[in-house]
Amino acid sequence: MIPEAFDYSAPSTLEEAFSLLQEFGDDAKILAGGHSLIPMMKLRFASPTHLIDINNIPGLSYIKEEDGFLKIGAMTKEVDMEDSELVKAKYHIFGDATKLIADPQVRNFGTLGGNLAHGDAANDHPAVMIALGADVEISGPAGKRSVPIDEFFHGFYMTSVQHGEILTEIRVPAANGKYGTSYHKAERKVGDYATAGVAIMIQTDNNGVCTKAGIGLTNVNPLPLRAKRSEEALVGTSLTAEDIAKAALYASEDCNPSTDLRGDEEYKRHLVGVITKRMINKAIERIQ
Amino acid sequence: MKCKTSKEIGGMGHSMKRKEDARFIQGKGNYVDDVKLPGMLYMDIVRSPYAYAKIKNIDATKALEIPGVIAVVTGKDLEKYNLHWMPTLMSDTQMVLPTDTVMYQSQEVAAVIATDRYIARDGKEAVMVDYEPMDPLMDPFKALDEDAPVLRADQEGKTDNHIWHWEVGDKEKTADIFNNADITVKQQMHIPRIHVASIETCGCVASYNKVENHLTMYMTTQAPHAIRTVIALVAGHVGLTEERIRVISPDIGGGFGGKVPVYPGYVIAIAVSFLTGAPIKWIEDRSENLQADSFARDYHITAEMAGTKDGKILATRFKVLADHGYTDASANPSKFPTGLFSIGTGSYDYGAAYMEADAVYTNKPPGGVAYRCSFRVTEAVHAIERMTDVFAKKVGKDPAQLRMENFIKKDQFPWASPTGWSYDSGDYHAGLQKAMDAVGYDELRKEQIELRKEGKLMGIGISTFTEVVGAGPSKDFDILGIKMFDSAEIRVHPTGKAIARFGTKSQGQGHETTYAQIVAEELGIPMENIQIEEGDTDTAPYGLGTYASRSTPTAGAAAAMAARKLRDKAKKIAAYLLEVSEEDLEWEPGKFYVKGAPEKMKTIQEIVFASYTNHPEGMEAGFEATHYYDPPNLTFPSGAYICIVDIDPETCDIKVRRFVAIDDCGNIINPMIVQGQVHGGLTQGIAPAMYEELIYDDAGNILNGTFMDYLVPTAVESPSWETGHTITPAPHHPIGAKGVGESPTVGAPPAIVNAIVDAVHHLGIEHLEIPVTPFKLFKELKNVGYFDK
Amino acid sequence: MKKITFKINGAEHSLEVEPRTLLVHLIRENISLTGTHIGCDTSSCGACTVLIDGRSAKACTILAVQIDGKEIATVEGLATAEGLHPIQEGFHLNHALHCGFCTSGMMMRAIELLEKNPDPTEEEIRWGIAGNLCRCTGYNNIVKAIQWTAAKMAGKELPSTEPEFV
Amino acid sequence: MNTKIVKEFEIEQPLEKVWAAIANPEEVVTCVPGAAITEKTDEIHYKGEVVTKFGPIKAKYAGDIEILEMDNENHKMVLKGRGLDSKGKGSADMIMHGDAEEVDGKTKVTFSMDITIVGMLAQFGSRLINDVSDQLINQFVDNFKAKLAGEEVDNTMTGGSMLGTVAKSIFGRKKD
Repeated sequence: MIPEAFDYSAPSTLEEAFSLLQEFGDDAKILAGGHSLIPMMKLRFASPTHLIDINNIPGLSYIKEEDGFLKIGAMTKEVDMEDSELVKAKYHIFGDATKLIADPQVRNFGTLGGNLAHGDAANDHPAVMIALGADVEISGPAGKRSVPIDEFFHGFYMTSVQHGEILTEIRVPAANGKYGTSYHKAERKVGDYATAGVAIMIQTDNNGVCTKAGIGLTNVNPLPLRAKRSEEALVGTSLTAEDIAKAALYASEDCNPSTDLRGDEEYKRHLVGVITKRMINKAIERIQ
Repeated sequence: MKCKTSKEIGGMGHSMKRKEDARFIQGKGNYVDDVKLPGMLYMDIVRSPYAYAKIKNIDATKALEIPGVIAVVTGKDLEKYNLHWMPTLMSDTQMVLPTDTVMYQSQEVAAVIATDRYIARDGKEAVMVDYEPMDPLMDPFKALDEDAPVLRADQEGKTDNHIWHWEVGDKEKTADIFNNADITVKQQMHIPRIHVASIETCGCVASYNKVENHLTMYMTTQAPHAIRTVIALVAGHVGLTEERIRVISPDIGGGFGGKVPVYPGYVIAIAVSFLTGAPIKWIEDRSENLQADSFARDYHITAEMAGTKDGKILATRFKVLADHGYTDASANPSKFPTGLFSIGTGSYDYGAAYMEADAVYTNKPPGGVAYRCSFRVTEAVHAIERMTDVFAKKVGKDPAQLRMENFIKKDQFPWASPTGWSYDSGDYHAGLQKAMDAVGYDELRKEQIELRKEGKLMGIGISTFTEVVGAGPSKDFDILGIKMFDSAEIRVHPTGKAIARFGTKSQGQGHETTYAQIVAEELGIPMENIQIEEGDTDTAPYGLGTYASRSTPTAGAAAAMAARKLRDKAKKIAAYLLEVSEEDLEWEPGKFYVKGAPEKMKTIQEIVFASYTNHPEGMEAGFEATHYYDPPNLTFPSGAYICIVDIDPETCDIKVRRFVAIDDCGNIINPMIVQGQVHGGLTQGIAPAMYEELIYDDAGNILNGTFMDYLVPTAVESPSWETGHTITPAPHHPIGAKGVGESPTVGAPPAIVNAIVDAVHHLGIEHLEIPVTPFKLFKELKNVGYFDK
Repeated sequence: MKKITFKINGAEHSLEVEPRTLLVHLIRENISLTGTHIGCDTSSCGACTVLIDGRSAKACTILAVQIDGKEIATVEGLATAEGLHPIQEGFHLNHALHCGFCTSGMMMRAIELLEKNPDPTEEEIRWGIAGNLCRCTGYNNIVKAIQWTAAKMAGKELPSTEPEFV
Repeated sequence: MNTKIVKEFEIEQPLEKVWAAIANPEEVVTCVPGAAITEKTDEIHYKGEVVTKFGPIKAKYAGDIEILEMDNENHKMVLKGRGLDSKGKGSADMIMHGDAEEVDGKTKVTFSMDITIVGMLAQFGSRLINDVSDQLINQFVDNFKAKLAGEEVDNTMTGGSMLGTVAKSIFGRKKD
């Protein structure tokens, strides 16, 4: 399996990358981790005429808390999320999710930005970011703009990142107070795309009353989905088994999964319900 | 394990570390894609997107315009040399390249030859083929409908899609027992189409030398000699006669049966090399490998068992519909269209069975290879082991107890099975007891009762299977008329070091180590000093190759027999050197000594040296022997496997908690290697039981033709296997060995399925089709109303 | 064509490649190090695993042009004049290979795994090699070999390499 | 692989106006994302092409359309469509039943499509087909409504902005 011929540039600044995107037009593609794009090119599903490798642009890989946000550079690799002490201590959801993404070698190269910018509801980070209520920073020749994650995904392989632009940062509201997160997906075997996946963020006040809830669903909807009714079912409650069951039920009702080799609609809805329940409980357990 | 030789000699029973490892761990293996020849060209293959279509036109203009593309070869080109069809091992015919019709998705349509593999790939993309699609026939049951299209219109007078009918056993007697039995059970089951998916795909370098009129064929084949003969049969008419063909099977990255057949790509490469005079390399992609190479299994079985109400099995009846794809390209011995499926009466003592099978054509890839199993034994074992459990559930008996009560007893061997086999030896009671003790069977049954009270789903599954391997005796077994003997040639050099060559071909089984151990056992020459060579038809003696766990039963026996010829010669030389008569000599590994005077001795090395320097008058010089071993019977390894599963009652995830495998493969040459084979075979047992299946849709598409969707288990899915053994030597085999490479793949799936069914049987589930996935289990549980509560 | 300069197993190379050249082909064809294998098209099998600046990578999904200025380690570079690398010893002594086709990639992956986690549990090893398929061994002995290597590298008492096959 | 897609939508336009548009392939096609009619062979046969683009994936299909049934009285039609991947990697066949009826002064349109996909897309893209076709149909409906309302419709699939509405929302945001 060999890709069609293409040209390759490895700019060392964003500005250079923007002007290359401009120059080569629509058939130029950004190469980040490449572990979604290159297999597609090898299968000759995708045949861009130009690849713009942004791995040599400094300053796009970092994990830091700043201004009330966890800021993640778009070129931060999955493995860096796995290894980050900050993430391990406060954002358990990433530990859950990254372990289930592809395999260690792929995680050594796959980037968070790429995982989002690919615009695939089967990827795991979209749901995670929905649960966490992230904003995505998109840079272009005209400057930067910030897009809330809920407005980021537009269709199959389509996001708010327009041609000529590059996703540069993901900003997650920093963990504060009583905060717990979790992620799990059912998969046919390790490293598979999700049969169904659920990302959870729960915040409570000191009395255990839920003040904020974020629930994102993976691969059970044409677009990455926020389970809004489920979130609403939790906020203001003291997260009893009954409240959680209601949230789980809503999630299973509100998703819109397709039948494929992983399972049919009924099974996927069922999984969404079960995993939602379990992950809410797990997130609650993790509230510090 | 008792060993007759010291560790230094390293004969049978020692866990000698493998000799072949050195090159593999240093990246110095030599696989077919590592072969590079001067002037070599690369071939890529254009494949059909349709499962059934007429080819209206093939336009290679654009491809030929690409610099570096040398040629595009089509069926019409091959037709000029009568090379567009080739025979299959089952006397059917298979297209090399089609001239007018494609019969399955991903079938070869044209070949692009280029100076480099990247350009060949570009050329493939640029070949435009105009098809007229037809509705494919994907369902084997519909293939028998009267209005079904006749797929093989190329066969003269063919009016349907039926290939053959086969039957064995006593139909009337069996029917009679069924009619009068207390209890009969019946279960429909499908053993789905799967793929061996060795990590190395198939490929070759065909190198034809015009000046010498000689072909050297480097290829991934498990049976190099047979391949040489097949090439000569296919291409003899263009001057490639057998003495002009050298097949070299280099290191092979896993075979499992998938590297037995002759694939069209090999023949095209040979044809192109023949026409261009350049070496042609063809290496499959993974997707080509999964989508076009021979499949395994695909048997639809209706299985029935009759018995008494207290649990005595009386008779079985199996009816099979075999989906062979568009041609019967099974890799079976010629007289066995269903392979050794008739072993399906299993390990049990009953007197009547009837089995029948019908094979049909469909628009799927051809095949019928093993997937790490002796010709169709896995299908048979699945049927009998599932039915034994279905029957046990029906009569309300513990499946272990029911098995114990029905086993053929140790003293009943040799045992004549109702389908005509003569089982050589076995001790099934000992095997199952050992497995039950190892796993703590009784405790587990108690635990299961407790867990069930808490609503937890845990199951215990047993499989006590009998394999049949080591094909085979020449009176019954041949491939294309060539009897299924195998061979060994041992040549000991003057300094007492040896080379031994074999007609088999290791694909990871460790022949370089185990064959050396057999020779070391017999001659006392340290195994370290015995070089093993296989896979080069110019140097190795003729043999039928490695598959169906036949290497140890046949070539291993040949090694022992050749070594014994040499030991006889050594005895003569020793008698001559020691000036005593042969009767006065005693053998102990590595030396002959005079009875009662052990200090008067000659080592094997001294004797060998004498055979070159000082051999007795009238005796042939040198120290060399060859043996072609024609086994008197097959061997019948067996095993007792117990699997424990825990099922998540909500997600239906299935977790194998423990798996205990007790194997009886007769005498053991190298316990480390036997255990390694068992581990690997077990993972290839859980694979079809829970993960793997080639899935086709009605439009003829294969839906999981890559490793993203064809789910080969990783270290995470594969449990930590617990293994052990019992030993019942094969009485007719020179070293008492039976073969083991495939037993676990054969025996594991029913143990796993029996465990899963055991966990949910009380909820109303009688049977689950493999692969049992959480999704499938969910649907079944949903159907019985489990989630309604 | 793009000119790239890189090191493989310590030796520096500088050559021109087509941008679409896959790293695995660069290693196998241009540099003639054939110990790194190709087992699939979809970065699923791990037979092509090498180290790029110490990180395990699937060389079938990396472009040759991406390794400009980087350092590659392949199986051929593991053994030194002093002898085999502990992982090679571990695989040999524990019978962690049959056909040998996945072995190079499996060992290269194990090296990074042990580098990051010198004392892994069985569970961590199994998840750590989840990107490498082996069709022959059933993984038991691969896990054992990696545990043995961990002990060896840590200078601990070495586990038995005899099979527990009774 | 076979997929059945049923889509119902209402348009606030009179039945006859809607039907006139639906019954004219040359008109309808201008609303189908990425599609164009290249030739009208005769009254019931058309040739066309569809260019689709999803992120890095681009595909071009050459198509034939045949009107099997056109019942202007009862507002029912049956179309047969066939698209051939320009690189020979497969094809898509479709039988579409369409009908329109008046409901409370509006027009209810129902399309039911039986699609059979063969080749590489079916092999590798099966998990996408439902989601993608849903997306395309929604876009078609939007375009169609817009067209009948007299708006300009751009049905090309270019850049990352296949959906006009998407593009609008993004660029709208940018101005903020």
